[in-house]
Amino acid sequence: MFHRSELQLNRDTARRFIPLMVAAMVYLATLALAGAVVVGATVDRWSEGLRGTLTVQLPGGRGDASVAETAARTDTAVSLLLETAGIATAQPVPASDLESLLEPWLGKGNLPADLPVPVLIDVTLDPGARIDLVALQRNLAGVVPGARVSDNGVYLERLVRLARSVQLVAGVVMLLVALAAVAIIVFATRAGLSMHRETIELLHLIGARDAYIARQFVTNALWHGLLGGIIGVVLAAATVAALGVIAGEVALPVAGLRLPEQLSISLVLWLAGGLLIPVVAGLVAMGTARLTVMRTLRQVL
Amino acid sequence: MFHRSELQLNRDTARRFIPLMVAAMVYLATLALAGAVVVGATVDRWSEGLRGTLTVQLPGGRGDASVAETAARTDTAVSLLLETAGIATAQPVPASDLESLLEPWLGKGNLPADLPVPVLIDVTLDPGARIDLVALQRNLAGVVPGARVSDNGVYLERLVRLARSVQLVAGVVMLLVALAAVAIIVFATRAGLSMHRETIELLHLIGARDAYIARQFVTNALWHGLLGGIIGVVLAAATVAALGVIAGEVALPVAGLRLPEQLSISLVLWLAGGLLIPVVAGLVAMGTARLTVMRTLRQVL
Amino acid sequence: MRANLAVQHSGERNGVVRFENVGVRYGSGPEILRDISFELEGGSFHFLTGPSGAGKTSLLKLMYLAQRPTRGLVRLFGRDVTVLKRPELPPLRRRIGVVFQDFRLINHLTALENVALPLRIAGAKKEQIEAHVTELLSWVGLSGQVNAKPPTLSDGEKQRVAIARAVIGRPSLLLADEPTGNIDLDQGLRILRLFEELNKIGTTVVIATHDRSLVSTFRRPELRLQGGDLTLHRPAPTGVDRLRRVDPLPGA
Amino acid sequence: MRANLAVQHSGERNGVVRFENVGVRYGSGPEILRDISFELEGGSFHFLTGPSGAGKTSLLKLMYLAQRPTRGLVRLFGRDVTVLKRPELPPLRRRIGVVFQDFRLINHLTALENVALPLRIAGAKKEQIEAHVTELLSWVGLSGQVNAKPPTLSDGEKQRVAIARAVIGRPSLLLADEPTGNIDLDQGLRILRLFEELNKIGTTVVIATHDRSLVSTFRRPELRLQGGDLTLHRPAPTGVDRLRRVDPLPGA
Ligand SMILES: Nc1ncnc2c1ncn2[C@@H]1O[C@H](COP(=O)(O)OP(=O)(O)OP(=O)(O)O)[C@@H](O)[C@H]1O
Ligand SMILES: Nc1ncnc2c1ncn2[C@@H]1O[C@H](COP(=O)(O)OP(=O)(O)OP(=O)(O)O)[C@@H](O)[C@H]1O
Ligand SMILES: [Mg+2]
Ligand SMILES: [Mg+2]
Repeated sequence: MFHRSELQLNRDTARRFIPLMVAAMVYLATLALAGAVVVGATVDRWSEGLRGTLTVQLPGGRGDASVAETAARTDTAVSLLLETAGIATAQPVPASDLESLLEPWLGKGNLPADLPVPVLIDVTLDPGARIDLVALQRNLAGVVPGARVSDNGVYLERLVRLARSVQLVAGVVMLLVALAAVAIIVFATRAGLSMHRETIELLHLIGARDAYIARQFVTNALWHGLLGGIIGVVLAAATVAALGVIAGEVALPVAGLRLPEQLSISLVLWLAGGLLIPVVAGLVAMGTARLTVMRTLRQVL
Repeated sequence: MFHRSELQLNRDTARRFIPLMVAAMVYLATLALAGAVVVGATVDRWSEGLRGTLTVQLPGGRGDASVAETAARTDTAVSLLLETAGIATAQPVPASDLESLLEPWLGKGNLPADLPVPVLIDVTLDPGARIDLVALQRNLAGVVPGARVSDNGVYLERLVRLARSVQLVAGVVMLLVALAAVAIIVFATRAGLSMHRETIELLHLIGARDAYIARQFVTNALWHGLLGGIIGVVLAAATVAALGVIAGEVALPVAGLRLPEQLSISLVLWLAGGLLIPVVAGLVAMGTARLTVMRTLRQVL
Repeated sequence: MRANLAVQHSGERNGVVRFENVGVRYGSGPEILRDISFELEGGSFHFLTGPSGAGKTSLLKLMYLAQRPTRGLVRLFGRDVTVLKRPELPPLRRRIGVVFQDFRLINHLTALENVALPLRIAGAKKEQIEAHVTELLSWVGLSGQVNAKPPTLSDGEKQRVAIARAVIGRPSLLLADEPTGNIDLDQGLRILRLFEELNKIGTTVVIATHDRSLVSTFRRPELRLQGGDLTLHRPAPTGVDRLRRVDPLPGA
Repeated sequence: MRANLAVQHSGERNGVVRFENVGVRYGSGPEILRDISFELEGGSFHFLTGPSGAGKTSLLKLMYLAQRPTRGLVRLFGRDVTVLKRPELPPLRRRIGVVFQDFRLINHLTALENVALPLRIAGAKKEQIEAHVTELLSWVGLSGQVNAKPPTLSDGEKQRVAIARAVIGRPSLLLADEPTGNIDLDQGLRILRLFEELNKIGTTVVIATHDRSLVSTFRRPELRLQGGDLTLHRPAPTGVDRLRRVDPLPGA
């Protein structure tokens, strides 16, 4: 019978907003976090595959006679490349690979034997090395006329920049959302203090310490934070899963962005986040409430 | 001096949450709406270009002698196509166009004259017509051996399905968000009624009608709806603009999805939405509050 | 049914309030009031007495339509309140002035605004209201606190604001619940004289009080509640000025 | 300064409450209390009287540390309250029992829980509390309403719960603001006898009231507030039982 608290904050209908508000904030924060994680993983995969690579293209020779000539030119180019500082490997792409690339355009089996298929050489650089592409192009063209160097990194760098700005936006969103959540708790606590001003005054007058009063707000805030955190994380997980299903069903045409796969990879991350985020929300709410109450109460007699 | 309302709902600190909650809902709804609009516009552009088209591919003939033969086969195929019900036009793609498509692979000027370049025929269908592709393929192969029909729509249809599901998700989000907003207002009104129970009872006892009491809630809700709507729309516009700038800077590589352009096209739409959404939010809030108050009051003496 | 109609047709003059076998019970508790039957004629003046918890406030609540009887019949101004429809309540309530035992002032409105509330709700014009209200407030001794809000008033001052609000609309029926509980004797007498003035111009008055000196001073019929039953007591035919005997201060 | 120290060292017995040239003013209004100086010795029993709005509640508020004086010195239990630090207030307040004029009960707690609150805050065990509280509630005539919540109590019942809460902790200083304003005479006398019992075991008692019959019945010194000034009046050496003269009902 003495378990009832004097303020009964959990019975204020208006206060039932708070877990929902916190849930909304946690939802946004979690979505932003998930977005950042997915984009980060995608960029990493792109980088692994493409960062630090070049492609060198040599003109193809026509007719059976030119097969030997092409091979010689290829060898010349490869050895020049391997001598260049910063280049790790140089590997000609097999002709069959190239032909399969052309097939959609020419039809299978339509490829004439004497098609002047160009030679492509995949070049990988030493980690961190930067190559003077203009000089390399000049040197190559000196030994093999018509040779061209194309830098895969240019296109990639743009994509990475996009990805990084998305991650930045996600980070800013998380920061704003965390601030908003703190503001909500401060606000809710102040509202609670003002709504229960009379009861709090009474408690003071019959000898209650600030800590006694603060405890009721702190417990309430912890609970609101936890509840809001759980609701928010569950909703966010459901949203991401739904997006994953939709995206997966149509096999998103954007290179390398395979949402469901990335998400299942980070299942552990999801579980950890699902536990951690509500706890963090609860603790932040608790600390905020305590600070707010103690500060506000210090101003009364 | 008599302008003060008896309930002074706008002075309840806890009620200051409400415009923020409404703003969050409007923000989400507006983002969903913007997403649906952008995706819709993109799909329309794709559809314009691709929907209702087929490509027919005839094998190319090798050597100068076969040029006349190729032209004859092309004519045969075109006339068969034009006789087929549901087909509007059939236009062979000029060889030069085709060669430019191959250039990236073979290098400029490397194209041998006797390359057996296939003939492509762009076919457009009558609006709304559906063609039996299998029958068409059989008929074509009967007159021109090796002819193949490829339906651009297959790939497109997947994309359109993705786009439509995105739009569906956006619509569901908008619906949920609208329901949530209504729930918030109902909840806020109930909370207000319970918080001011004593004052409301007093007003009743000295002869106030339900409508007199409801008016104060209705005014308050209208104001909260408008304010929340404005905040939400402004934030949403800012978010979309920010995304547009980021995406525009890196020239998003997804076919046809050019965010900033689409957004500036729908500037009028933005302005209309910016005015309409808060008004709708305000009116919905108002109606909801009135219904809630009148219903609740009817239960007291 | 016929009997009821007869009363209804007899008009308001006789029978502003009429109770027939009224019983009140809260939840599943005992009957607080049982088999209460009485009739207050228009222009009458009664005290309502009884020990704390006897049911005085409950009885008044039935009269100011804050509560319905558990059983029995309550008529106000000739109308059966148990069958009244919701839109019919406000006009009836506007004819009743109530001084609540716990004042029920609105904290963020000034004394002036609080007192003006019944007029405002009835749709009166600002200009008509203000002078009238100010005058009444000075009558109850609050001319200096016209713009003070209830939290800055003493309890006696709050009670007087509540009294002013109850009488501002010249009600046909005035119900006052312990209206002098927080007021000193002199002001209490002054307030009761105000009620008597209203009574003279036709207002039916019922005053719940536990203050015996008030009852004996004003020599009005007394409705006495005890153990759920109501009995009527008329003042003794000759009365000394009993108040005088209490007045002089012992230590003065 | 030296004089103050002397009083402080003299301990609590003489000088539980000591006011020196105390003035109180709300905002920019007039001084409600001015130049109030007095000392209440431990174990004394005083009435505090004065017309409505005289400043009785304001004076009590200074004593129960709800307000600081605008000027002057207030000492409680030998300590200057104006220089007390925040953590020093609760222990002092726990030695003071207050009956608030407006009760200040917590609506969602039962009568029992309301009365138990001071003990609970002071950290007492549940088991110790319950029997004690129940006994006190039956003493004030509320044995049937132990588990009722304030909104279901009559005003007199609420007042008695408030009184029980004030005395449950056997305070050193008991301040009661109009404690019988909503209670009938018999119960009022009973409550005052309860206060006298406490007084006998050492509690210093101050009772603000406008009920002259109470003052004349109990024949205790009277602090009278009028126009901001406080004067002390001792009861006349011989007293008739004035209450008796008022008691018989006129119409009975
Ligand atoms: N809402 C309620 N629910 C339950 N019991 C109630 C309720 N209101 C009143 N009571 C009980 O009914 C009885 C009569 O209450 P009422 O307020 O009418 O008494 P009263 O005569 O006005 O007393 P007082 O002089 O103390 O104001 C009391 O015992 C009270 O506890
Ligand atoms: N917070 C406040 N702000 C401004 N004025 C106040 C405040 N509290 C009290 N007063 C004024 O101070 C005066 C004294 O008030 P107080 O409550 O002390 O009177 P009281 O003697 O207890 O009267 P009562 O017998 O009516 O309870 C009153 O005129 C009141 O209006
Ligand atoms: Mg009562
Ligand atoms: Mg007072």
